[in-house]
Amino acid sequence: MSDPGNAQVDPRLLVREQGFAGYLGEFRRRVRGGELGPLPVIIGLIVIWIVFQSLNDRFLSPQNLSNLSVDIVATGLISVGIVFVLLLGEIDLSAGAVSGACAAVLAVLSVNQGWNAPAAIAAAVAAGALMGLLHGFFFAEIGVPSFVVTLAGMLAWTGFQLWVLGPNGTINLPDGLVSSLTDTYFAYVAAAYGLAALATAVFLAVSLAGNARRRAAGVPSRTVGDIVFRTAVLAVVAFGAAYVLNLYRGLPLALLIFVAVVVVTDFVQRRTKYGRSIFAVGGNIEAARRAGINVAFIRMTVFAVSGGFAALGGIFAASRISSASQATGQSNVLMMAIAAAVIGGTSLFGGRGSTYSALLGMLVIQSIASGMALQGVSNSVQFMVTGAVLLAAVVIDSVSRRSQKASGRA
Amino acid sequence: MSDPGNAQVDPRLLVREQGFAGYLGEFRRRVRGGELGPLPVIIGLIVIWIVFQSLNDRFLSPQNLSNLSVDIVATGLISVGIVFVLLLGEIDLSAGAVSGACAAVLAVLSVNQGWNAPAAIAAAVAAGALMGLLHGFFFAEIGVPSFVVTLAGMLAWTGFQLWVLGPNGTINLPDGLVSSLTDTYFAYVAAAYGLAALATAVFLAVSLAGNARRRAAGVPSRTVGDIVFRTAVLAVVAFGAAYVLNLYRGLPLALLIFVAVVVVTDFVQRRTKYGRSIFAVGGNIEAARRAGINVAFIRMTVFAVSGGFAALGGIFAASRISSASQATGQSNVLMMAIAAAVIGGTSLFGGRGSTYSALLGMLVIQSIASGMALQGVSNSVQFMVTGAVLLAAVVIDSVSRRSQKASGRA
Amino acid sequence: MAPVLALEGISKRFGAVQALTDVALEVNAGEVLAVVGDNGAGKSTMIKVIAGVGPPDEGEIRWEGRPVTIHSPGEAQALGIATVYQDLALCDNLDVVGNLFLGNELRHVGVLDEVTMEKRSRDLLNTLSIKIPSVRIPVASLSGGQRQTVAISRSLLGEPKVVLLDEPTAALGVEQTAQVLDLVERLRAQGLGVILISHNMVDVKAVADRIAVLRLGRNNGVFEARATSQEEIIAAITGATDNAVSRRLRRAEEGDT
Amino acid sequence: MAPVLALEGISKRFGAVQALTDVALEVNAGEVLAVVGDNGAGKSTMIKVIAGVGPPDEGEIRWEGRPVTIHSPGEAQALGIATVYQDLALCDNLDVVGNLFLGNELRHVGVLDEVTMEKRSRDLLNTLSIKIPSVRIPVASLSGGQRQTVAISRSLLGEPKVVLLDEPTAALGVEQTAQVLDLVERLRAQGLGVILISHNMVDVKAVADRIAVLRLGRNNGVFEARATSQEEIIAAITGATDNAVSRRLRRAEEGDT
Amino acid sequence: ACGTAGQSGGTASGSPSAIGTVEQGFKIGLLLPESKTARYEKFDRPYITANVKSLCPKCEVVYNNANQDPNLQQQQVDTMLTNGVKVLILDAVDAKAIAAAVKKATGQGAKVVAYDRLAGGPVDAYTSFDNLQVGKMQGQALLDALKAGGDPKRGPIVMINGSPTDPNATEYKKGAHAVLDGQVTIGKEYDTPDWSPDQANTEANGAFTALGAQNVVGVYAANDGMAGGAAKAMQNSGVKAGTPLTGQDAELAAIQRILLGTQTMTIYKPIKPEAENAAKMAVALATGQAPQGTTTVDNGTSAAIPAQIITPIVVTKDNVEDTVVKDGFWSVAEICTPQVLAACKAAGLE
Ligand SMILES: Nc1ncnc2c1ncn2[C@@H]1O[C@H](COP(=O)(O)OP(=O)(O)OP(=O)(O)O)[C@@H](O)[C@H]1O
Ligand SMILES: Nc1ncnc2c1ncn2[C@@H]1O[C@H](COP(=O)(O)OP(=O)(O)OP(=O)(O)O)[C@@H](O)[C@H]1O
Ligand SMILES: [Mg+2]
Ligand SMILES: [Mg+2]
Repeated sequence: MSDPGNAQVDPRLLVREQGFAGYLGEFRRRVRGGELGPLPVIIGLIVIWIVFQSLNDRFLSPQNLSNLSVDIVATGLISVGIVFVLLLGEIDLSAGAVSGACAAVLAVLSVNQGWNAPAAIAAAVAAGALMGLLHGFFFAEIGVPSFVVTLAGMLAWTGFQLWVLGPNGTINLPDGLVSSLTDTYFAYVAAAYGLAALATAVFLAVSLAGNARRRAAGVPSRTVGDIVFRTAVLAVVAFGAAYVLNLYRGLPLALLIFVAVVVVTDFVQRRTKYGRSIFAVGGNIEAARRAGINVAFIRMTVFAVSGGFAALGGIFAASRISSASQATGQSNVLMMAIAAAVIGGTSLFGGRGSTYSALLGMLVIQSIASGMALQGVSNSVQFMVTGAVLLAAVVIDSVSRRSQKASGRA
Repeated sequence: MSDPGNAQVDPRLLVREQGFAGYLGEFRRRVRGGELGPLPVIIGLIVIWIVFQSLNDRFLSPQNLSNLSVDIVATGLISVGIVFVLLLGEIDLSAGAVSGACAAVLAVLSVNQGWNAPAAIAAAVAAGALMGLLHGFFFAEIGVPSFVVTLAGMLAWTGFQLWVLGPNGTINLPDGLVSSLTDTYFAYVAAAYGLAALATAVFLAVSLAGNARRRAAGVPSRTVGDIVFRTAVLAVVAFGAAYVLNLYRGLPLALLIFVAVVVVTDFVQRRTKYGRSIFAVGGNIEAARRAGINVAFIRMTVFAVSGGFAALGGIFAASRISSASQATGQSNVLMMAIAAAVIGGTSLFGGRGSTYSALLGMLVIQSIASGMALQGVSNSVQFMVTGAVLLAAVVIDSVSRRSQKASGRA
Repeated sequence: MAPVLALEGISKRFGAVQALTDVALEVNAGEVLAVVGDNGAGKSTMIKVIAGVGPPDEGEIRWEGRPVTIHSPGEAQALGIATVYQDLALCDNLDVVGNLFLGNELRHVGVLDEVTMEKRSRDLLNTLSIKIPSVRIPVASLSGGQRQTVAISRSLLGEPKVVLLDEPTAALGVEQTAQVLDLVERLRAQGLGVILISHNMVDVKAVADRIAVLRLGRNNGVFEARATSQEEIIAAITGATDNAVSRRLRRAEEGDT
Repeated sequence: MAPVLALEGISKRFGAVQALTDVALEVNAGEVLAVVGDNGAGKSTMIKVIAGVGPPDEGEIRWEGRPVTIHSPGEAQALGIATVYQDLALCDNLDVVGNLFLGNELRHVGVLDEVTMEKRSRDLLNTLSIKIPSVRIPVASLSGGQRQTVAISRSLLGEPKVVLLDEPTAALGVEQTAQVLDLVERLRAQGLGVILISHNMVDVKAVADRIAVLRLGRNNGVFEARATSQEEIIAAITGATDNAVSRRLRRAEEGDT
Repeated sequence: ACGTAGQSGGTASGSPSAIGTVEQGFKIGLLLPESKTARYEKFDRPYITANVKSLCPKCEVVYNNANQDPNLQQQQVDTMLTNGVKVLILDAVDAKAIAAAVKKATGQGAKVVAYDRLAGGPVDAYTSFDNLQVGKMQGQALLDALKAGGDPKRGPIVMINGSPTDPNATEYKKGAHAVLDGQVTIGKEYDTPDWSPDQANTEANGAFTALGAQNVVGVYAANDGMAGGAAKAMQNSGVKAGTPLTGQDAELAAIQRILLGTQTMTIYKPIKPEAENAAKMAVALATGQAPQGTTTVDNGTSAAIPAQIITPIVVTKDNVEDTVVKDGFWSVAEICTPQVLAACKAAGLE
């Protein structure tokens, strides 16, 4: 909006000052207005880190951070799928069960049936997508509430998981592609730095090119200072992560995959027609229908996507402990996946959110889990502290949103 | 609307024919329009009963039905609280944990601390309400999404439960008031019939009196035939239940309490200012706020109510097995309580529902569980069949609602 | 006598938008004050300031001469301010009766007195000569105009001293519009202060005593309704004597000749 | 030449309410057909029938002479029907650009072409001389009139043959209303068929060629706009020559004398 | 067909206390606690069913699995009674909490065989392994392995116990502590909700980070599932190869790990004899005979319950063949998948 060349500017719009002063002013206004996006949760995360580090100085050790970065992947991938469903304003309770069932399918196909790993992985992901599609069908075409469909799915796929694993229970996965998903580290120092450099460069290039197009079209564009600032923030995070990871075993493949998934799915949600349609259906289904969007198609495919990512998450969970069992995907995997999305800022009521919230939320949750594991306190205390910390992490966000509401935006 | 004395009738409104033909016509219109209320779920329930009875002829035996009627109580009470929260369009994930924690409080107070049973029960319920109030505070005053607050609560109260029970775990409850909650049967034949007669009489009297008032005020009233029909349906259900229960051990106290709770809470929701405010907040929070309703108060108290009922449910669960343990309220109690409400017809999106749905939904869920137990199949099959039957029970409802949507009411 | 309601120096900001800047306004008992202005001029924002829905960032509200702060809709109602919002704010899941009495339910030994509420609803709707299939259907299934009438009826249930009407006739049919205008005149006759927002200059000129113009969030003049021509007001609204309205008029005249 | 769109014998029922009974209607290319009627007369229901949002229970729709069935909004759009709904139907969580292009997003190698969409949005809004703080804010924070303009702009983005406008000016300021009326005339000049629903008789008489009256869900006459007086139309709408509008007029005249 | 079976039943055959006859057959209820562990549906159920069939061909075994939910198990007891079951073979989810249901069952004239876990209440017979003993054996095996490498206190060990909401986990934990306390340094100790292998993995990783992976000298994992999670963490975080790791249940995956050297031991509970005992006791009780026990136990409610206690067996690399393979628990073909083949050969499994 700060493009002075444009004629149609609303005179009431507060124009930002140029340069650094403008930034500061804008930032102060946002803090007051509560429009901070993920910042409060990031602050919460940093507070958690500081507290756990002060309790145990190994918390921020490269080894722990590296483990943490791999531990978030399995549930994080499930959470990515959940974000899709939440954007529709729906819920998927089956994600945990689907992840377990697909891990079982993978194990049976690759160990008992002797399929090669890529084929088995593809089959497992396809199975997950198919399960999701089935939920989507009952939801979109028959009209059963998603809560009930996916609850039924949760039960049915848990049964399926037990049935597939058969009476033998746990199946060990051989060393190979599946195990290496979470076992591979790019120890070569240049790998992590190179990727960080690449990410920064691509971001900068895309930003500049986009800006050039905008300026050419005469629509408002960012200032160069703005772009430089954003690029700098990205660079600090990317190179910082690369530095820390290189101190231990290098860049974990699993983390790389997860981050890539988040970036790509976010791009799909924000920059493609399909993603836009998801937001529209989640925002106002009647408006979406009237705009000619095939609502049933969107709903069904979104559940399929969720199923597919649940399967992928299950595969990573199996990879992490090199085995698939009746316990894979059970317990609180589902709750953690949903919680991650919500903590990261995705709304349960549809139409607001991003897959980055899966990444951010999982970092919060897993940091708490890891901190507690380092402390090794008794279980009752652990439950209570986890609950309290979880709440505290989100309170910061909520308080800032409250001021947002007070200033009339909610 | 069929009052011919009233002048301001919209000419397009289709007036129902008098008498039985009118009923039939109205019914046919409703079937086509999908405005059948709980009827589809009741049909689903009847189908389930027929199928399980044909598989095992003990299913509809008085003993099994009597057991079933007691088994629904604990989770059903939790579900009643959940209905309150769902009416707001919110969710309470802590209900299971709160029920377990309060059962633990009850056990410790009455066994270890030697409190007398009524005091311990009161303390446990108060503790539950307090926990709920705490959730409500963070939700309503701080603005943390209810999903996150109650998830944190779920963790924290589970921890609290473990901590209260201490390392010994399970605490057996002595015979006494708590055990007798689910152990007492009014075997005296007249008790059940008397209550059935009383319920029918009260219903008839209230209906007639209400009708008289309406007629006096000149607003549309029901026909006498309508009232007689409704009373007759109630009488058949009430006397039928009394007959079956008398064939086994008589009217179970637990069932009586549960039904009374449902009737009273439904009355509160539908016929008091407080209940109306809950519906308003769940329907359109901004409209409620502008109407001067204290939204924060409603939200906080609703969570407290949910906590209180969760505690009550936990007490009945403990009573049923005469002990409180770390497992009380864990596992899928929460999911079943929510599912019962949703299956019974309460919307997850707020503003639509009734505590009768807790009763109806629990009957569906527990019938499936009981039927499966009678069959004695292996666990994997059991999971799959339960999921499928659950879905099937709701599909009938959804299909009829779909026609409702097609006729433009959704 | 002090005006029943007066605003002074009211400013309000949403994020990066300064919706109201230093707005002043007053309405007397027994007076209809029309507030007009372009889309986005800040009229609804001002109504919400008065109604306690969106308190101002700065400025003073005076009620019967003494300064008050209105932090919530309940406080505004307690003072005697009734409001019909442009976005209606009805609970779609409640029926017409439920919406009409929301927050002011009649009770009979603690229990909602549905019979009396239903009767009073029917009477009230009849006076506005509105046909609604039944007062027992959820408002979700009412037509736009029917919803509007429900919202207007709602504001008359209490015993307000000031009524704020934010485009009450926007969705109404010709007959219903006439009824509402009659109603506004009745309210004035009863000594209430009325603030009426409308884009319809004919209606405004028909019932208003004074006309306040808002433009881009600021006061742009207060006019005596009788003494001011429609063109003058439109010029104040658009900020120019040469505007789309005047051009249409000119074209129409040229076309006729 | 066959009318571009014709309805015949359309009936539609909601639960216990017969909203439309045996309604017939036709609009020609290059013609503005106004549909007027009381609140709840069934005007919006009829629009939704044509737009594929709520297909009729009975009756026939003919498009350029041949019978068609319109089961979904997509089918209506494919035929060339663009609709502005009374309840707007915007996605509050999307920004102005997102809403304008919803369902018809521009793409650039598979990716949304935000730059071009933003540019075209700004141009479009400028022609309707609407001031919106930014085309990048969510529509949730727009004023009622601003939302209305967004909805109208939306319908012009495709290349429709028939435009259905359900009370498009209800929330608009005087200047914006004039712009929309200009627009309607431009559409007619381009040979489009326009169905305009409005409660404002002045506007209707200004732009419509023919005026169809609906009353209680049935046809109640079609009038030539030029040849019919406002009173006649109001009488057809209300079903009586003695109605609240005429009474107001009489009172006003008596008051003046 | 009405209910009070306790009062009306009990006179079906000549023997005064008999409630059924082998000739006519009767229903036996089998209540197992969960399905997350492989053994129950793979071994216990078929073994018991087969044994009952051979003792009483006309008898029917009705099976229910409580999915780790004590309330559900209580309901299943009710359902069994409704179903006309005469004898319950009951593997309690919560031995203490089930007491009320046991009392109700015996009150209605049914007999109860406590299976695998000593249920509270008036049970008529008991056959099992000793859970406390299991914990002790795990502890002892770990201690032995530690001593083999030098001073058992030369570094910390990590303990990963079972679910805090599972009463049996408390017993294993108690048993293990009884042996290990004072003998070793416990660096970190965790209770693992739901016996989750993933959680165990996270816990182990945390412990290794906190203690320093190279310092850790042993890991106690309460069952094989969690041992799997721990084993992977040990590999990944650089715990010295060959560091002792315990387990329980003799899962296939654990046997393979033992052969590969990434797990030290597991507890094998010979389920066949246990199932055989249970079937015998159940049929005996129904036909009015006294169940045979090698000993008696006291569960707090009943003082002298006839019991047959079977000693669990520690399985290490050396005795895989003599235990699980010999008993047909796992076949060599099942164990020796391509990946394990070499280790199998080395251990002489072929
Ligand atoms: N909640 C909000 N958040 C952000 N901006 C808002 C919000 N509400 C209103 N605005 C902005 O404030 C300005 C004034 O809006 P307001 O609704 O008061 O206009 P109005 O005069 O009522 O217009 P109309 O005649 O179209 O109803 C507009 O530019 C609008 O975009
Ligand atoms: N979804 C629905 N369910 C039930 N009744 C409905 C529904 N939609 C409309 N109606 C009823 O149908 C009738 C016609 O409504 P419609 O919205 O078409 O009126 P309208 O002519 O557009 O009125 P207005 O001028 O007030 O917008 C009304 O009585 C309304 O209550
Ligand atoms: Mg406005
Ligand atoms: Mg309409």
